[in-house]
Amino acid sequence: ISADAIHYNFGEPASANDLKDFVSPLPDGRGLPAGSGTIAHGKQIYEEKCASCHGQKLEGGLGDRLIGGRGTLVNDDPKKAPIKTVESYWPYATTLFDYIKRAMPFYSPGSLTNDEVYSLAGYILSQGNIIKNNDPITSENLAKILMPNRDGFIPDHRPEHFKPADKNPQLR
Amino acid sequence: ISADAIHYNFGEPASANDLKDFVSPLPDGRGLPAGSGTIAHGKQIYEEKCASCHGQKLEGGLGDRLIGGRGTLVNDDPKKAPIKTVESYWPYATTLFDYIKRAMPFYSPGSLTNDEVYSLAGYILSQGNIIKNNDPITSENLAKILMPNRDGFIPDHRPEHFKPADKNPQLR
Amino acid sequence: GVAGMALAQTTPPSPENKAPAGAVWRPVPEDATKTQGVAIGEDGGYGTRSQFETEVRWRFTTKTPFSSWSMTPLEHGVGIITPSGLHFERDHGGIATIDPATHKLFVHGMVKQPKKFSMSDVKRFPSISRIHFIECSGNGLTEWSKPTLKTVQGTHGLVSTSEWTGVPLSIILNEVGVRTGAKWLLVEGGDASVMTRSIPLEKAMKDCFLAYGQNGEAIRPEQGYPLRLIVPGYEGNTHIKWVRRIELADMPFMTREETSKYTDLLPNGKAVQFSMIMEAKSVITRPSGEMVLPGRGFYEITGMAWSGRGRIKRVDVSTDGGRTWKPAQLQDPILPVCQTRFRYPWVWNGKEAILQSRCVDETGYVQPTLGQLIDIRGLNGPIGSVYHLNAIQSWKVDTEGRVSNVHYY
Amino acid sequence: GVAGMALAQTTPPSPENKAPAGAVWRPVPEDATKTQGVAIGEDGGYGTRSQFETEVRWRFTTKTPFSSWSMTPLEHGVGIITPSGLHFERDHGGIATIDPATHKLFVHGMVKQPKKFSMSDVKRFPSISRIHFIECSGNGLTEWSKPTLKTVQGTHGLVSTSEWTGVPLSIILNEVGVRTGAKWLLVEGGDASVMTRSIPLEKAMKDCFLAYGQNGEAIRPEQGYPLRLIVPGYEGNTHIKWVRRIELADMPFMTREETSKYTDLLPNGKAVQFSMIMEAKSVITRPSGEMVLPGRGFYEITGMAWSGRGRIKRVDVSTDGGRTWKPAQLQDPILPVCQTRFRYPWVWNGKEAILQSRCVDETGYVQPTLGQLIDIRGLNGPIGSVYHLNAIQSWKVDTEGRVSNVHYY
Ligand code: HEC
Ligand code: HEC
Ligand SMILES: [Ca+2]
Ligand SMILES: [Ca+2]
Ligand SMILES: [Ca+2]
Ligand SMILES: [Ca+2]
Ligand SMILES: [Ca+2]
Ligand SMILES: [Ca+2]
Ligand SMILES: [Co+2]
Ligand SMILES: [Co+2]
Repeated sequence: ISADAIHYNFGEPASANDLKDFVSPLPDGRGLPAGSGTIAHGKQIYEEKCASCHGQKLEGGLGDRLIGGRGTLVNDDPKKAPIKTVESYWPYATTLFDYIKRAMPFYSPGSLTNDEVYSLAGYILSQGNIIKNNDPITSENLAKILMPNRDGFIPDHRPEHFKPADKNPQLR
Repeated sequence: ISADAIHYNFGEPASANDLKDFVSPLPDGRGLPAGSGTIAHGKQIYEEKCASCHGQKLEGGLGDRLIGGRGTLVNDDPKKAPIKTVESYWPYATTLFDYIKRAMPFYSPGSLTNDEVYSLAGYILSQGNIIKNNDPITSENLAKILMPNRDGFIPDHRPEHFKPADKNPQLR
Repeated sequence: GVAGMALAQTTPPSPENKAPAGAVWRPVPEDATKTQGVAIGEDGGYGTRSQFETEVRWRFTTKTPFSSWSMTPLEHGVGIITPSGLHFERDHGGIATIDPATHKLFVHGMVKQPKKFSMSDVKRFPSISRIHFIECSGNGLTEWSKPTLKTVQGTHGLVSTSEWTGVPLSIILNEVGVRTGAKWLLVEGGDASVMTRSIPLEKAMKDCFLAYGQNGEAIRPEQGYPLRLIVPGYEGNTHIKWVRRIELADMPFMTREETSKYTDLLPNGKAVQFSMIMEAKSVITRPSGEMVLPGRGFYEITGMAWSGRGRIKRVDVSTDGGRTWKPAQLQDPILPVCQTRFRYPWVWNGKEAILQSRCVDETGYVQPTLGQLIDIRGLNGPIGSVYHLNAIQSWKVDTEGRVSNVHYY
Repeated sequence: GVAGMALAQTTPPSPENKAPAGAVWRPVPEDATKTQGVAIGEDGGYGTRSQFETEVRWRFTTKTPFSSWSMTPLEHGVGIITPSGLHFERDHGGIATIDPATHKLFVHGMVKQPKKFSMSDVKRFPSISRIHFIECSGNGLTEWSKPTLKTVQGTHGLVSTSEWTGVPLSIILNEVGVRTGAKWLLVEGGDASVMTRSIPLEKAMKDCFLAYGQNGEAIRPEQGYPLRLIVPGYEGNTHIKWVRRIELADMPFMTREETSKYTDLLPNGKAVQFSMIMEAKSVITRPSGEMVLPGRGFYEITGMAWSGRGRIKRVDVSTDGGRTWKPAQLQDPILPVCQTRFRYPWVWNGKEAILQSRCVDETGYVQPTLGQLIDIRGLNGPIGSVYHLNAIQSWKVDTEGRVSNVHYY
């Protein structure tokens, strides 16, 4: 069967109404739903709905640590663990909106409004010293936020070309 | 691995004692356990332990019909079923000993003694007019009994070479 | 504090909400993205299928459920592997329950050293894995003179495919040493029927193996746990289950199963004995009997082909009762003595159609029509020679899209 | 009258005699040849494994059982197929329970016609079947700097192989029509984590498919019932489960799973993103950690090898810690992006040994030692770059026959 040639006409057209509740922003901001929030409101919601797992100071618990860790990524000491958080590691702020919107709070995922999620994203980014003012966080400005680790990712260059194996293998 | 060359020495030798309760006669009588029975005793056991399933007259029920059916094997009428029984179809009497010994009665298989099985085999063969006297049935004479359908089997000559398929296929 | 788990349920758990066989009942949320699912490990570490899947083996009604058979629901199958829980079974004394820790395999007779092996011993030998079908030679026996059963499960369900793992029989036989003059093996099972068949030594040495593995785990109880014989390409009855003993001799033992049963009676009164090989066979599993096509349009006709003589070479499909044929696509890997999935794109125009598949195996053998088969085997009674019915199967599609089992040749 | 059934039992049924996961308890007769077994059909038409088989998936202890993983007990596996009930799972929001009758797949974004499909629609398309492994790229993440977990289930259990059946993604994408400029797909699952990954369009069109079949039946709930994405050879996280939506765009979506997670941090502070391919890897599954060899003599060293880049070309085994290597035997069929079983005959002389396997795939890539791997990836913390640990595994056999996980390179 030439996959290009055949239309089977199975399925139905998906209308705008069918698709309206799906949220998946692109890193440049396209796809972010209309809305806005404030850091103050985000703090409120965070303390009510997130702190029990992510910590009063966003230090983590049942849920991941959310802030801190800048400067810990450069490291070659197996005894020292890098601290990868929203603040230190995430390249895009849109991801923060997206993930909170779809998956948090953990036991009631998808229950927050868009405005609430903008507020929470703003609060977390503010606590991480990435947002340094108190302006509203909106679908217009979220993608413009430059995350500290924006340039922290490189493409896959595998297969790797290894040096020869140790000629005198030993117990390590 | 050359399967011929290697002995792994797994497992243990099997002693005569290990093997003594296994019963699997060859059609020429080798392997029949020592023992003997009588038709009269066979009738007794049959009525007590077998008739409930195989019928008072060996006509069948829950269990297979055991006698009759001679002359029904030659047939090309799909509406007439051949009657395949111990009497009409089985080529060897040793099979009868073997099968009763290992598998019957259905709910207490392997519970009969060798003598009891010789008796039952004798009774069934007598009812089927294959044994025509009242002599004991023993490990010495059982294999000598010539079953009516001894020559009823031919080897496999497949693959078959078919005539061409009907050029005008139709609903049948 | 930690937010509680909100389970949005449409069907609350209750004794009445018993899950179908093979499944565990779980509440069905209105929206699974809004509530945590089932925690990992709640299944105790061994998973089950979805409660929405309901296909099961179907037991053919025999006089007793202890000597009976149950058929694989081929109409629901995909790929070539049969789910282990749906592999067909033919038992003559119920399903034996055997403790592998005490099970022993005895090998004796015309051998240099009779031996007994524990399951640990058996598993310590070198092993092989093979994906093979097993088919009962009685598969389809109801269909000789009239289309009888209604679904492909009924007409063809005594065939299944698994990946079997075990020790080659040649290794076991070399371990005990085969004495000159030995020509046949008796293989005996440890179930209530103490099932026995005679296997030619040459076949045993060629490719038979004692399997303890099925699809990556131990073989299933109804497949002979802990040990069954695999006789690639030979009729299912020879694949003795719950194997406990092998005895070597210089002639076949003429057991009940290879005399009273599993012999093929011809109109001239002679019966073929030791008709071991399962000849090439194919069947369309979708669309098949009792299905209803929901209107005109595209359907992927699919089914399976297999041969005891080796690989399937090709499968052709006809939609006009065998007048014209077109090749179907075969799914790789095409393995010897293994079911091969075929697929054929079809656009149904709403008119009556007779769907058939016909396979050719690597020896050049072409699957016959029922007419061709009966021409050679005759019909000695309503179920003829009983065994080895490998003819082309016909499914009629009527103008309402209803599919039924017909004889068309 | 009809003789009653005498059940000779050693263990009478009682509430305490609960069978292990995956099994049903049955009485164990002293001699299974003396009493009828379990009647056919008592299992409701879907079989279970023997109560004497107890290997299970093991959940790695994470903070919550809803975001966690459970590993395949590879040490018990045979052949190449993983039993469906033991296929590893990695879930981020528990296992979703979804009714296939109401499940919908939405495909939209940079397409000509956005569409929604029911499961009936999805199954009506042409299908393919493939035997593929899926491996979580986090497989072995505990083992970077120290041998940590004790069994091969722990060190390597996030890999499994099934026969998957479904519709090629290219067919679905051609159905909606891909608009010029589209380069990436977002694939989204319908579980509580609403898991999303971006897949390159080229890969999607090349060989990805939406699977609804696993080993001949519907995919299991924990494998994404009723629909999961298969991305042959790419890391497990991309094989989105409970697929409900696909959106086409001109750039990757940068979801949480491809930024916060599944990126490989190097000592220089940069992290590799979209490291999709699972490189060639092998491991000896027997003998392996926590086993005890019962004395000198023959053992069949066995294990598995696999590569996301295609077929395994060879596997070598060393018993002296990598000083000398000998080729192992590979089990046919050797399939692309599929586990291959290898076997190596070994006679243990009772002395200490370090067992290793090393595979080469069809591209010529040679599985590295841990030393070679760390030389390139560094060790940025105790679990280094976390993902894609595909190094040679070492099992030490001491003079008592005890097998343990060691680092030896
Ligand atoms: C009941 C516990 C719980 C609550 C409440 C909770 N979370 Fe989480 N959160 C988690 C867990 C567990 C994870 C990790 C999930 C995973 O990786 O699969 C997580 C992950 C996250 C992450 C990703 C962290 C990373 O580095 O990848 C973010 C961001 C987040 N949560 C934000 C929130 C916000 C905002 C709220 C409140 C609206 C919230 N969480 C409430 C448990 C919780
Ligand atoms: C409770 C029922 C039952 C009882 C009691 C019973 N049988 Fe059977 N018998 C069967 C069934 C059922 C079969 C067929 C089993 C099968 O094919 O798997 C059978 C088969 C046989 C056969 C093979 C018939 C053939 O043509 O293949 C013989 C011979 C036989 N029984 C003899 C006996 C004898 C002798 C006894 C008593 C000692 C006995 N049976 C008691 C049920 C019974
Ligand atoms: Ca439609
Ligand atoms: Ca949502
Ligand atoms: Ca021993
Ligand atoms: Ca016995
Ligand atoms: Ca189904
Ligand atoms: Ca086991
Ligand atoms: Co036959
Ligand atoms: Co990766």
